[in-house]
Amino acid sequence: MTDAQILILMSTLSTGLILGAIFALVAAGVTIVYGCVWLPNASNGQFFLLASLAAWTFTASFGWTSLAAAAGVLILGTALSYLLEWILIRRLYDTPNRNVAYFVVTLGLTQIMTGIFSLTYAKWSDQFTLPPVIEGITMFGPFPMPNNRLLVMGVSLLVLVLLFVLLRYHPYGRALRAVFQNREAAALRGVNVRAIYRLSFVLGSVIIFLGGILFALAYSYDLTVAWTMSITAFAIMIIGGPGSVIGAVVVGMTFGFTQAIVSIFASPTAATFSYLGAMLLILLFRPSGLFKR
Amino acid sequence: MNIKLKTCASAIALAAAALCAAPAAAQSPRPIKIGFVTELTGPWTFFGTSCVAGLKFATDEINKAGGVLGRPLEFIVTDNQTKSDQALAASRNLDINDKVLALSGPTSSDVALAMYGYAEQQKIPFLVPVAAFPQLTKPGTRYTFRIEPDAAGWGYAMAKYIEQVRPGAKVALMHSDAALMRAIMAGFRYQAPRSKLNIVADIMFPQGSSDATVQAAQVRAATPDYVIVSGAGAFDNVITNQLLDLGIKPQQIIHPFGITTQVFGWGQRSVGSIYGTFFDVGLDSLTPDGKDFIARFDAANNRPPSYVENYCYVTPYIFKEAIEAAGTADDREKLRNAISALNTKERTSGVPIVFDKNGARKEYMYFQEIVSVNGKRNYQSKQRFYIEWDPEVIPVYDLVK
Amino acid sequence: MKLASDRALWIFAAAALALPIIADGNKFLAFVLGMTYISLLWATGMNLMYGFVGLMPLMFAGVAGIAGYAVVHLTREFGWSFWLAMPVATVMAALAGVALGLPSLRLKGFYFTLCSLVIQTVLTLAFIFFPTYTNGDTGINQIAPPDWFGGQLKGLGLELMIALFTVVGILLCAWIVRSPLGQRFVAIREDDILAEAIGIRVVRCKIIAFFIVSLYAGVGGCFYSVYIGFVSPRAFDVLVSMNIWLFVAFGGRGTIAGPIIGTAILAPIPFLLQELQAFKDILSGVLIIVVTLLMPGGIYGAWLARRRRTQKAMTDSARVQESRV
Amino acid sequence: MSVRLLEVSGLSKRFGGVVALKNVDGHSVAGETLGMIGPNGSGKTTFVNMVSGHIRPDSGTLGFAGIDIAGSTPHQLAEIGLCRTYQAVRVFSALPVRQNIDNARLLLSHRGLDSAELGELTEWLRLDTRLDVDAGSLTLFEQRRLELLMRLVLKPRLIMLDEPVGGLAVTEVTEMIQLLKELRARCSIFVIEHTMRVIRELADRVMVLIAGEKVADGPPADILRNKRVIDEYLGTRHA
Repeated sequence: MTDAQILILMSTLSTGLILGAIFALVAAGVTIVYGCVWLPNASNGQFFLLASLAAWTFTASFGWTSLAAAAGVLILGTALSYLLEWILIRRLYDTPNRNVAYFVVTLGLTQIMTGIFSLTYAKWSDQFTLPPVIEGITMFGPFPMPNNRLLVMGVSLLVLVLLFVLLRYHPYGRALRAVFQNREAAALRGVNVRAIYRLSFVLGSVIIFLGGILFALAYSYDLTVAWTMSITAFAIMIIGGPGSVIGAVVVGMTFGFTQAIVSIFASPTAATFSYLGAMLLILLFRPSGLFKR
Repeated sequence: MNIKLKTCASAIALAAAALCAAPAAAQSPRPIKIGFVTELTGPWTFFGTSCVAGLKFATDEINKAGGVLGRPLEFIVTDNQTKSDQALAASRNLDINDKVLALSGPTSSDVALAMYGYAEQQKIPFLVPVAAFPQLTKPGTRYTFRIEPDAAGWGYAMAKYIEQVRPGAKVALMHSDAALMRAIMAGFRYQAPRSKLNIVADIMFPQGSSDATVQAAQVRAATPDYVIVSGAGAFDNVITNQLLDLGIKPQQIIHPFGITTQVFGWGQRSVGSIYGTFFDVGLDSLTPDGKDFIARFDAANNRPPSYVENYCYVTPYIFKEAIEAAGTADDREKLRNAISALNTKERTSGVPIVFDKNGARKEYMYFQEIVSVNGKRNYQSKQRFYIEWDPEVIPVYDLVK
Repeated sequence: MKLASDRALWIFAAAALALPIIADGNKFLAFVLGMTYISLLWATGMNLMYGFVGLMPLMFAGVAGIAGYAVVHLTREFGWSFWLAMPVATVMAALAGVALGLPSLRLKGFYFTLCSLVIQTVLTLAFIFFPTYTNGDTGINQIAPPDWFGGQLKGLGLELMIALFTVVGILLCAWIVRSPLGQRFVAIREDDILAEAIGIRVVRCKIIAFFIVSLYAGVGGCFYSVYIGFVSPRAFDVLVSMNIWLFVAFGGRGTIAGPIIGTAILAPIPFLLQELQAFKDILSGVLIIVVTLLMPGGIYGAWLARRRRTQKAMTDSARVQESRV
Repeated sequence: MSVRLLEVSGLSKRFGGVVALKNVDGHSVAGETLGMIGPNGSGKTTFVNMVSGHIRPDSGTLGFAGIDIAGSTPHQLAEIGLCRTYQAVRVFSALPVRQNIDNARLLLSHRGLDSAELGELTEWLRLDTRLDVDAGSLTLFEQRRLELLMRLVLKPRLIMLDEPVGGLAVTEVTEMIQLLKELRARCSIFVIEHTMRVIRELADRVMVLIAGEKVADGPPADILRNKRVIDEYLGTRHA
């Protein structure tokens, strides 16, 4: 293989892994909330953006390091999700048809957050970049990989693994999956369903926040990323099967690699159309998605 | 049914109340009103708000110095939400209810094109500060005047620059799928073979792209001499950084256009790269007025102005000179003729302002090299190239529909 | 009861046709009125789908966009008359809408909404990506008004024509709703499994509904493009769909009067209160949440429910009095 | 000579790794009332769901009145006269009773169900005074009757009832059984029940499902004496 080929191969791998892991994280966050509480969060993209913007404010205005900013955003995000659950979300637990009601409410939330962002952050819209956590470059043959992006890649994959372990082996994870499968049966077995709802909403939101921070560390971004991320996360959830974390991970990674590979052979636009088209095809033949919850 | 009538009635009453409130504020001397419809919200907020910052500077100066024909100059700034129907409604409102003398303001091309239709139809002078779309001054245009050179021409200017610094160069293009970038690249693709340049890669990203590593690697594999990079919004930074990560030298990167905040975004690692501009702190030809404007803008906003703010700063002065030349502030046709006959210079840089019969300006462009970037506070640049051309040196209206 | 609502409908129709003439004195108000009528036509279509079939199609604006672009292309490139191009473009948009929507029509509730959202995104991307037909995100400007017996239909004439189409659209909707087809729609909205079990062809009905609704979107899209004189992808993005949905939900879904009330109140706001800037987004977001949580039936729905309660209370008390006598 | 109405053979279905039904055969004869019993999770509802076209079997054949109905949708089955009710009662609860009935008449409106017939049915099911009430505010028993009425206006040849007395009070159960006895004159019935009383009083023949397998098929009296049924189903219930 020539250097040029190795370069393209390695860049495909790195893009697939980073983008795929971030997509997978956000989709996992959405799918945990959906799978458990049956609440499809349409404002996940705005949550994602909120995390990135908060991290930017912490670094650019307060002069914190990126690491401190990330920690700050996670704490803030946890508090915010609890607050949101307490003010708004819990009112929807017993609504009939709650997934539609909730989807619409979060669309409203999206509008509000869009408005707030465009009043506050839009005038700096092309300046959102976080300083790297670690400097330097590691060479993989002819392919130079910035250490910062290696870190982002490592952390996202690690979080995905932790999430998987949590859901599989931790008592909370088992309770969550019990609620996934059958709410009434879980309640009969003594699971506190409302507490699980709250926990999974917070867990899902925090994962989305984390995705936002990691994205901000790896890329420059602007306000349009919210919508792109929302749509991508939903598309992944639909293809992977709503409520299936493993589906979110597999499909998220596939999306990342599709972006990278299709854009080599066709164009980046074709890549975008291809996965949205794939979603429509999946719906036609397998409306419940590829993976069972 | 009754409810419907009531709500209609109350909506009309509401509107009427809003309209009646406006003339009450009128005093002597009556201000000269100009409608400034710009992007205060929506995706182009950044440009709209920057523009208003430049506009305010000049308006205050003019009014402190006694106004125009003894009357204060008033820009009624209205938000168009970066949406064409809102821009159209706002133009109509300003035209019919505020009876403005002229229209101005949009910084995004699609919104400007929507207003263009209205201005031409209603015969309202329409001065476009920062929209680079050639169709705004297509043949037959009478009331619209464009201050910024057209975007296809920027591509032409880049080709001319590369032709001069490295004849026969291999060039790669990476750009977002947005009207402005499409127009720039169309101009470049047209001129490249004529300037004996060789396009070795040409990659377009859909809106909403977030990664360009693979494309950067493809570009790197094509071993170009120069890479022209133009991403929409923050994606521009992503492409630039990923090219630099993969070992493309800053000296090989050319941005078709650069404004202050973008230069900050590219940062210290882009020192040596080139960007096109129409006004910059690093120009050789800054006038004393220009230096003064930069200093005062910097003091007020904590960063130097870029060409966006400069054009919006220049706009009130163009109106001032044209109204004074027309001798009246109440006749749209006379104002239109005065703007058309204008022969003046930008106060800040001395570049001539002359419009051709379609309202396009004799066009020009600077190419600056980044010398140093000091965080988000200021930067230095060095003028590398200046070019002037006739707008129709390339078939702009065929290249860009 | 039925007679009364019929009379109200006809009075509304007459008033709606007269209003442009009254508003013509101020061209700005006339323009806002014209835009409100186009929104009303769209809201009526959305209501048919959301209010009566119970599905929330967020690709509505995209379908309108297909018709809007098609009518411009047919009149400009092929020199067709607007009045020939409009039905062709509308049917094209409706067919495209059905073809795109087919995968999602088997889905229910939120899942359908979600898929329509993704389809809308694909359409917006496509509007940008195929500049041969759409001129990318620059849009197409200076679209000529419809031809009219050798001249052009513009100003008051065009506004009256839009009003006419809107009124006909509303009357048509009222008629559909009372027909057996409308009855099937309601059955599907209330319980589609039960509807299927009692012999209603749910998927076929949904496709028919979707086709009709796309016709509304298409006609509105055609008039939008000639009335504004400008089309661009942003004119047909998801926010437009959401706004139209909000008009319906705010006024009261599943009634004829609801969307009219909702549109009359909400549609003019962005034009009349332009200085509100981004507060408009926040306001509409708050409205969405409040309506969903507190007024699931919308304004008109809440009013109907209250009237029904008071009527019931009145008849109850009447009964009590009767029994005492 | 009795006509075979429903013909099922080799019906199997798995959900994930769980076998819901294994190779079940069965049939019903025109005019007969067929009962089906079995413990919770034995696959009764899965069986009905498959016959009524809600889920597809993994293997096996389904026939109704000589027509192959495998892969048919519920509305197609309704058209050829096979319909069902649901374990959890299903009516259009936000609509008045009259509207519920009208919805059910949509299918056969062209063939005409004359108003005298409809009036007779409504009176028989004692819903004639409740026509303007929203179906959601009816009592459960009334809703069950409405559900029955909505099927009967479809003029079915076989009606599948999924636990028709579930949730009813003891006196209501008696009334319901009486109604169902009268129903036998109108169409064939396939009834799934837990309540042995219903089966005993109504069914001409009973199928017993345990853990997805058919373990017995015969007259109620025989079934109630069948050792395996007593051991694995009735016995555990009475123990």
